[in-house]
Amino acid sequence: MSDTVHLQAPLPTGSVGKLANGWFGMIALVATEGALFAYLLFSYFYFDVQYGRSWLPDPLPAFRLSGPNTAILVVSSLTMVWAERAARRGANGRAALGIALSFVLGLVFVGIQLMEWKDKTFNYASSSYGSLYFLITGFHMAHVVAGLLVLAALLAWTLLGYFDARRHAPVSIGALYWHFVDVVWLCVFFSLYVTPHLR
Amino acid sequence: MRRLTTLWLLATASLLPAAPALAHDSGATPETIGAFPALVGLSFMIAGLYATGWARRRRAAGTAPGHRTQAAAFASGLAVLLAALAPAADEMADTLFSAHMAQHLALVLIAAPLLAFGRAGLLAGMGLGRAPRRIAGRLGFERVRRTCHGMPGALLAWFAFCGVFAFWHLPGPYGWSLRSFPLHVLEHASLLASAYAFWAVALARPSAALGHGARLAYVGTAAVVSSFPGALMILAPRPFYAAHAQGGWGLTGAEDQQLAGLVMWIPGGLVYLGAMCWILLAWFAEAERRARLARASLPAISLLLLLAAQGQARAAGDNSMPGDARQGARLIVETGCGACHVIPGITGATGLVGPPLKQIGRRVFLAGLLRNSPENMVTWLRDPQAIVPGNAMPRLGLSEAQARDIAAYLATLR
Amino acid sequence: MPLRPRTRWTMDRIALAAPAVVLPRHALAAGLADAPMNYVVTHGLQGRAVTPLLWGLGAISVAVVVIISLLVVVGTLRRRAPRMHLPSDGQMPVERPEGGLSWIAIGVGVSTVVLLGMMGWTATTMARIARPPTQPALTIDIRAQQWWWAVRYESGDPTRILDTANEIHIPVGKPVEFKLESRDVIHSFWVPALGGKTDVIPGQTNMAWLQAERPGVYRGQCAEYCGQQHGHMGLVIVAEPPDQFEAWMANQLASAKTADNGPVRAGQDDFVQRCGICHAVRGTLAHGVLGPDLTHLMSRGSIAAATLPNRVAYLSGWIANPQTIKPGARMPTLDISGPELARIRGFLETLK
Amino acid sequence: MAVTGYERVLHVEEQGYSTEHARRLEEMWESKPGLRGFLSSVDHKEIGIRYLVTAFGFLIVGGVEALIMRVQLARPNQALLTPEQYDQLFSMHGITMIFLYALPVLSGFSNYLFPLVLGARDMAFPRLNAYSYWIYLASGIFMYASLVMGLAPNDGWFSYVPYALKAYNPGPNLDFYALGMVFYGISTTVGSVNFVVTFLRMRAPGMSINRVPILTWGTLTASVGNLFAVPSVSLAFLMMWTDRQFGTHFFTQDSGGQPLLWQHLFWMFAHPWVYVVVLPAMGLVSDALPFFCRRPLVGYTVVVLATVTTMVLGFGVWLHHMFATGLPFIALSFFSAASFVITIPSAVAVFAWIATIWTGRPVITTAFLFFAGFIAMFVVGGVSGVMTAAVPVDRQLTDTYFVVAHIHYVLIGINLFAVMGALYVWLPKMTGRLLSERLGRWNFWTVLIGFNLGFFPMHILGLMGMPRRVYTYEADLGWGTLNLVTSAGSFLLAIGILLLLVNIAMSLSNGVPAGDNPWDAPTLEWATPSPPPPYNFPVVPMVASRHPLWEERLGETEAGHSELLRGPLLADGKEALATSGLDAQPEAILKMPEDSYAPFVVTLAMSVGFTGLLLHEWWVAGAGGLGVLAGALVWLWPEASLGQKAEREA
Repeated sequence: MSDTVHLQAPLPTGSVGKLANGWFGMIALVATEGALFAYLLFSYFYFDVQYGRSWLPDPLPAFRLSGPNTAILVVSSLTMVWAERAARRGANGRAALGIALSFVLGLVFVGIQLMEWKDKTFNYASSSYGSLYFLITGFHMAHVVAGLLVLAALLAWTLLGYFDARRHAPVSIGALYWHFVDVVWLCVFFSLYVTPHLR
Repeated sequence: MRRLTTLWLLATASLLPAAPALAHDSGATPETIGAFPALVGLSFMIAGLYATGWARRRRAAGTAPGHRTQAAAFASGLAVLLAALAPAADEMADTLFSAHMAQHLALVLIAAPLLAFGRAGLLAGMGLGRAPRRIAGRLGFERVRRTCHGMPGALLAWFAFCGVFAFWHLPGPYGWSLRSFPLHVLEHASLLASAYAFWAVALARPSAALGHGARLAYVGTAAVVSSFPGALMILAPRPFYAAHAQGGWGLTGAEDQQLAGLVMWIPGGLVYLGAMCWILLAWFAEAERRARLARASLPAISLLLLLAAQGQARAAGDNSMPGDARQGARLIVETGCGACHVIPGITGATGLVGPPLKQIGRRVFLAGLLRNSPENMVTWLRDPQAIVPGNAMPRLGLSEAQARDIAAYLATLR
Repeated sequence: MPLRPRTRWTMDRIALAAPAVVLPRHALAAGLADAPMNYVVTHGLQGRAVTPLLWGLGAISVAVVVIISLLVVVGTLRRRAPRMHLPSDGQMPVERPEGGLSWIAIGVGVSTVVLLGMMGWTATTMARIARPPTQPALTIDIRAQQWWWAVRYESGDPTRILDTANEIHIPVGKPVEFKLESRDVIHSFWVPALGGKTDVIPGQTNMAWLQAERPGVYRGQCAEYCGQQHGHMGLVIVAEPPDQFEAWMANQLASAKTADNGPVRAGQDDFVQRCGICHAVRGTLAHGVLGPDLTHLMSRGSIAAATLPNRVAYLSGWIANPQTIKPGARMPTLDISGPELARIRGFLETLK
Repeated sequence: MAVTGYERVLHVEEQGYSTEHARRLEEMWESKPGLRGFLSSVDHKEIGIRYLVTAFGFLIVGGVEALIMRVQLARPNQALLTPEQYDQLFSMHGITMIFLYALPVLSGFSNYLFPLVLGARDMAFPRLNAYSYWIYLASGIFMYASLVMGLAPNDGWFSYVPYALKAYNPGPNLDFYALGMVFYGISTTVGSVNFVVTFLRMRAPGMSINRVPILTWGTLTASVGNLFAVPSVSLAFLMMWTDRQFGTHFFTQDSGGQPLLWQHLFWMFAHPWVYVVVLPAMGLVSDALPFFCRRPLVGYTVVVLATVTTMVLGFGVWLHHMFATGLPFIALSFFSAASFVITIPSAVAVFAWIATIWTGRPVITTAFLFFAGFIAMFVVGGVSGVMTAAVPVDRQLTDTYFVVAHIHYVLIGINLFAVMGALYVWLPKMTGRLLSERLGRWNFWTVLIGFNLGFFPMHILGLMGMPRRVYTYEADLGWGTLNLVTSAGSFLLAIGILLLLVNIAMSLSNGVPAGDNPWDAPTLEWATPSPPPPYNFPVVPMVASRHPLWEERLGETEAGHSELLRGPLLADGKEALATSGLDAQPEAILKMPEDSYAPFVVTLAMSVGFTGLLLHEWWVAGAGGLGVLAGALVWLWPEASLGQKAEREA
């Protein structure tokens, strides 16, 4: 098939958006991290079906803090979409603004989550529910923190003027990770907060 | 006449399995008795639309071997659907959770993929004729469709499929659906619809948005996620669906639930595995087909290689074959491409049958198969059926020069 | 290699292979007589269903291995290159002969049929052993712990509840139900001659049933790794005719006969003082539950979880120095003087 | 040096290995000499060989552990080892062979061969590649530190709770294992990411999805499997560690924990893992066996399909390791059936190999002998696996020596036999010198006889009721004779492996030069010199068939001719070509990173971090974490030379 290989067209060089190996690498990383959360939630539901209602805490997890917090994370994903679009157009100022917004929203999420943790009447060592609750939300928190570090780096790089309309692969890749953190939270939220009310 | 025959055949075929079920629906509630004939009627209508659409497509593009398979898949999908929802099956599903699970799986893992493979949506849509589609277009449906096209749509379908399936198998929502007939209808309808969307992506011809490898991952991950409740049911020591806690047919509640989990886990898993094998084989088959196509257009491309070998760095535009874009635009109007495609810059080109051609000059693949180069575009325009047999685009009878002009116009859409 | 007609040649191989399938059975059966833990010869009702399946699958397996190995060997020798040399010598052409795919089609087809057969056989066997054929005559609670088995015969009548350890007597020809619980880590309850194993998992109660077809002494052992003395966590099932079983039961239900004075009494006092925290002997002040109940110690065939024969010498050695015999065992090496040991042993010897 | 631009047209030329162009490439791609080069090299060939050497080191250590155990078990009631020593030895033996040998040795081959067989200059992520090796080495040392201190894990490689919890196992033994496995999981994960992306992106132009060598399919499938399986075990070990250290209640039997959850999570990982450590090995055989049968593999497509199917099914049958745990019979019956079904794809592979031998003209080299032996051993391991799939039978077989025999036929039969054969095939490519065929014969027959003598009797021991993991046994149980035979066999096997090492040593010192293509093999790696230069190919090869070096002779040129020495030069700095996933059309020119200390430094920081966790020195762990962050930041900092940063107008 060598003869069919198209060599006449100019090829992009270096790290280019979705042609960058890093993009594929991030997809693979997201897959394996997704699997990690699948096993976490499997463990959660495994306990749930073993013990039934009595295993869950009383009162059931509430939406007072977690609901708005979920919304905040979703919005941070939207701002990141906006930032990435800006980066694709080479609008560095808007991209930086978007990343900064996502970063701040992520930070707020962490703060509210910490408040929620403080409010809990149980801790990680009081029962298997407590252990799992803190492990799952803790794992997610660790991913948020990692995401915040990524966002901070992206913000710095954007402000340093590293990116333009042709070179912004790190932004796309970082955004993918941030969206993943967001989607995983939706799954965690649905499992830990919503399903107890749907029994 | 022929159309009527097809319609009739399809309708009868889809009714056959339901007939015995209708005969002895003892114990079914008045609601379900009323509902089933309604469902049969609806299926009848859809089958009719499908047959019309099928015939329309044949008039436009001629027949291809794949078309009959599609019709057969559609008919069997409809038959499975009706059989799964027949009153007798419903009655058993009321007692046994495992039977109810089998019913759901028949919808999402058998009926939905068959209907999707039969391209029920596309052909029934074609059957509707142009007017309703134009109205839909005005209402902004096209915009939605375009936004959802490709990766976002695929992700949406994935989450809808897994989410809807998981949601209805939570004890709470499951219980509601048993208590309220409208909710039960909603349950089945949403399971079927989300599964249809899912399988439409999984079994579609590969688009640039979701290649074969991505579709393997798409099906594989959905298999894991949607089998997840099954694994939990197998491992649960006690029944958690109140309505089925007593069991029946010699099974205890827990056993019934375990059986349901196993039906989900193993036969269900095999459907996903089968789909993955099918995609993998399609991947290989396509690689073969492309090798064959490449052979056909060998000389022209060798020349290009030679040019490249001499290190002549030229901008991509210079390489495109000579063709008059303005002439092309005129030809597009004449030929009537706009009946099926949205084409920027061409008045009246708002068709919803084929993919919109916005930015086609930037696409990587043509028909998800050919590399998007000017010469491939010409080949495609002249005889689409030779490249993807059975696809919806008819042979337009364009000359080489005409095709080149149209290609030149399309290349400007970047 | 001189070529012979291929059919005969293949037949020779098959004829040679047949004994390979049949022979091991006899060799095994002979050798197994000396292996009390084997399960290829069964004495239990479960085994009546399972052992033929084991033999059957084993025979099919051996046959498959022989056939495939022959195919590889014959396929290699049939058209091999005349002598060994490197392919790059340029003397070995490359070709693409047809007909390979039919090998896969036929091979996989046959394998699938055989597998389906095995699956069916397995399923029917499972159905046969899923539940005891009749209502269990007896329910025995087994509490596994590092590294011995506490045994309690259940009964609706509190006076007929019996505690013992490591040696379980059951009536022949009746299904016996076992309730399996663990006091610490995971163990596995296994008496190979009577049936398959069932894990004993802390926090859950597993059920097992066994039915002995013939009277006999059947050795079992913990089958799930459970720590240092996993290898010495044996048990014994003694299957007896029902009347003998009843007699044994009656004897076991009685408390130990205690002496009021004399050397046996001194031994008893020493025992209560030194051993009574962990061991129980009904009728005395020794009520410990950490170690096995020793009320009828001398009626048992072995000590230390079927590790040692129950003879005076072993018993003395075990009391004096359990950590040498079962390093890591929960029974500590006590600082016991010679006369003390003799007194305790003297007392234990009365526990018939 | 590196000239970048946003895009450019590939420059196509004819170039050989001894031209000026090649010399320039060599300069660009070569690692520095000495220790600096050793610590910073990102060359996949260098890393592949390191993987192989390290894995063989662990194989030898694990083998010595096995021999000591075999001496202990040779006769009844021996007291060479205390129970505690025995328990640590069998645990470390399992951990070593399954984690530190079986996968890394295959990663070694894959690392070395991936770019070569795919016609690329390096892996997709060269620095990640170095990183995965360093982590593997560091986690291996981490776990082995425990044995040196006499505090090795003592609960077997599957480490069932609650015995592994602090209440029953108070020492740090299991902490070494738990943290070590989390550590090791990082290596496996990043390695898998690298293989997947390399497979999808780095194939030579024209090497469409149906033309890649099977060994890459094996590794791809296993790597995807890893991505989904490894999180399970990392999570399980993390939970175990927190249960042990912080009083959480995942696996305890009180406060709502579930000992069985451990088994689910562990086997959800470990069953797929079995396929992870055999599928790449099967791929090696599927590719190399045809070299010696002088024909292409029979049934390429179905073999690939079988490979993928095996892995997918492998995720659905973990419960068959738990047939005796008291699960409901309905579940057991279905999982039993699924376990039967999973053998069908293996049968596909076996019959494909047999058909290849049968319709080919076998050249009986040592490598061929190992592959033929591999097929037979594969079948023994396969059928004993089928026997354990039958629930009623398995409830007798499980946890006896029958299962010990089974796992060794799988791991030695399918992994080690394939690996030894592959060494005879590809070591000449790596070193430039052939191994001795005469010594090879001795090597093969000693290994074959020693292995079967050592492990076949274990089946019978299992049938005679010998449980696994017992440190000794009573004389009256009748297991003495066969144990003696087994011990003798294991020593013979050890001698066989020693012969291999001797052969390698002799080949290195005065072996016959191998030439480019000693086996007249068809795939791309044989078009390079032995050993290949650091840049692999002077021009990017362009491929027109599945067998570039055989296509003329097979008459498979209807799709054109492969071009191996005329193609894109890619010499504007370290560069590689990214191609599309389906038909390998060029999509982008990738800038490849220079050698880097970052992987080594990050590994070092991570080792510090894990040691801190082990010792409960939280500030040490924190310092390690900060080190990792700093290293990662330096590593990922956008570089203009890699085309990650906007161009500045010159």
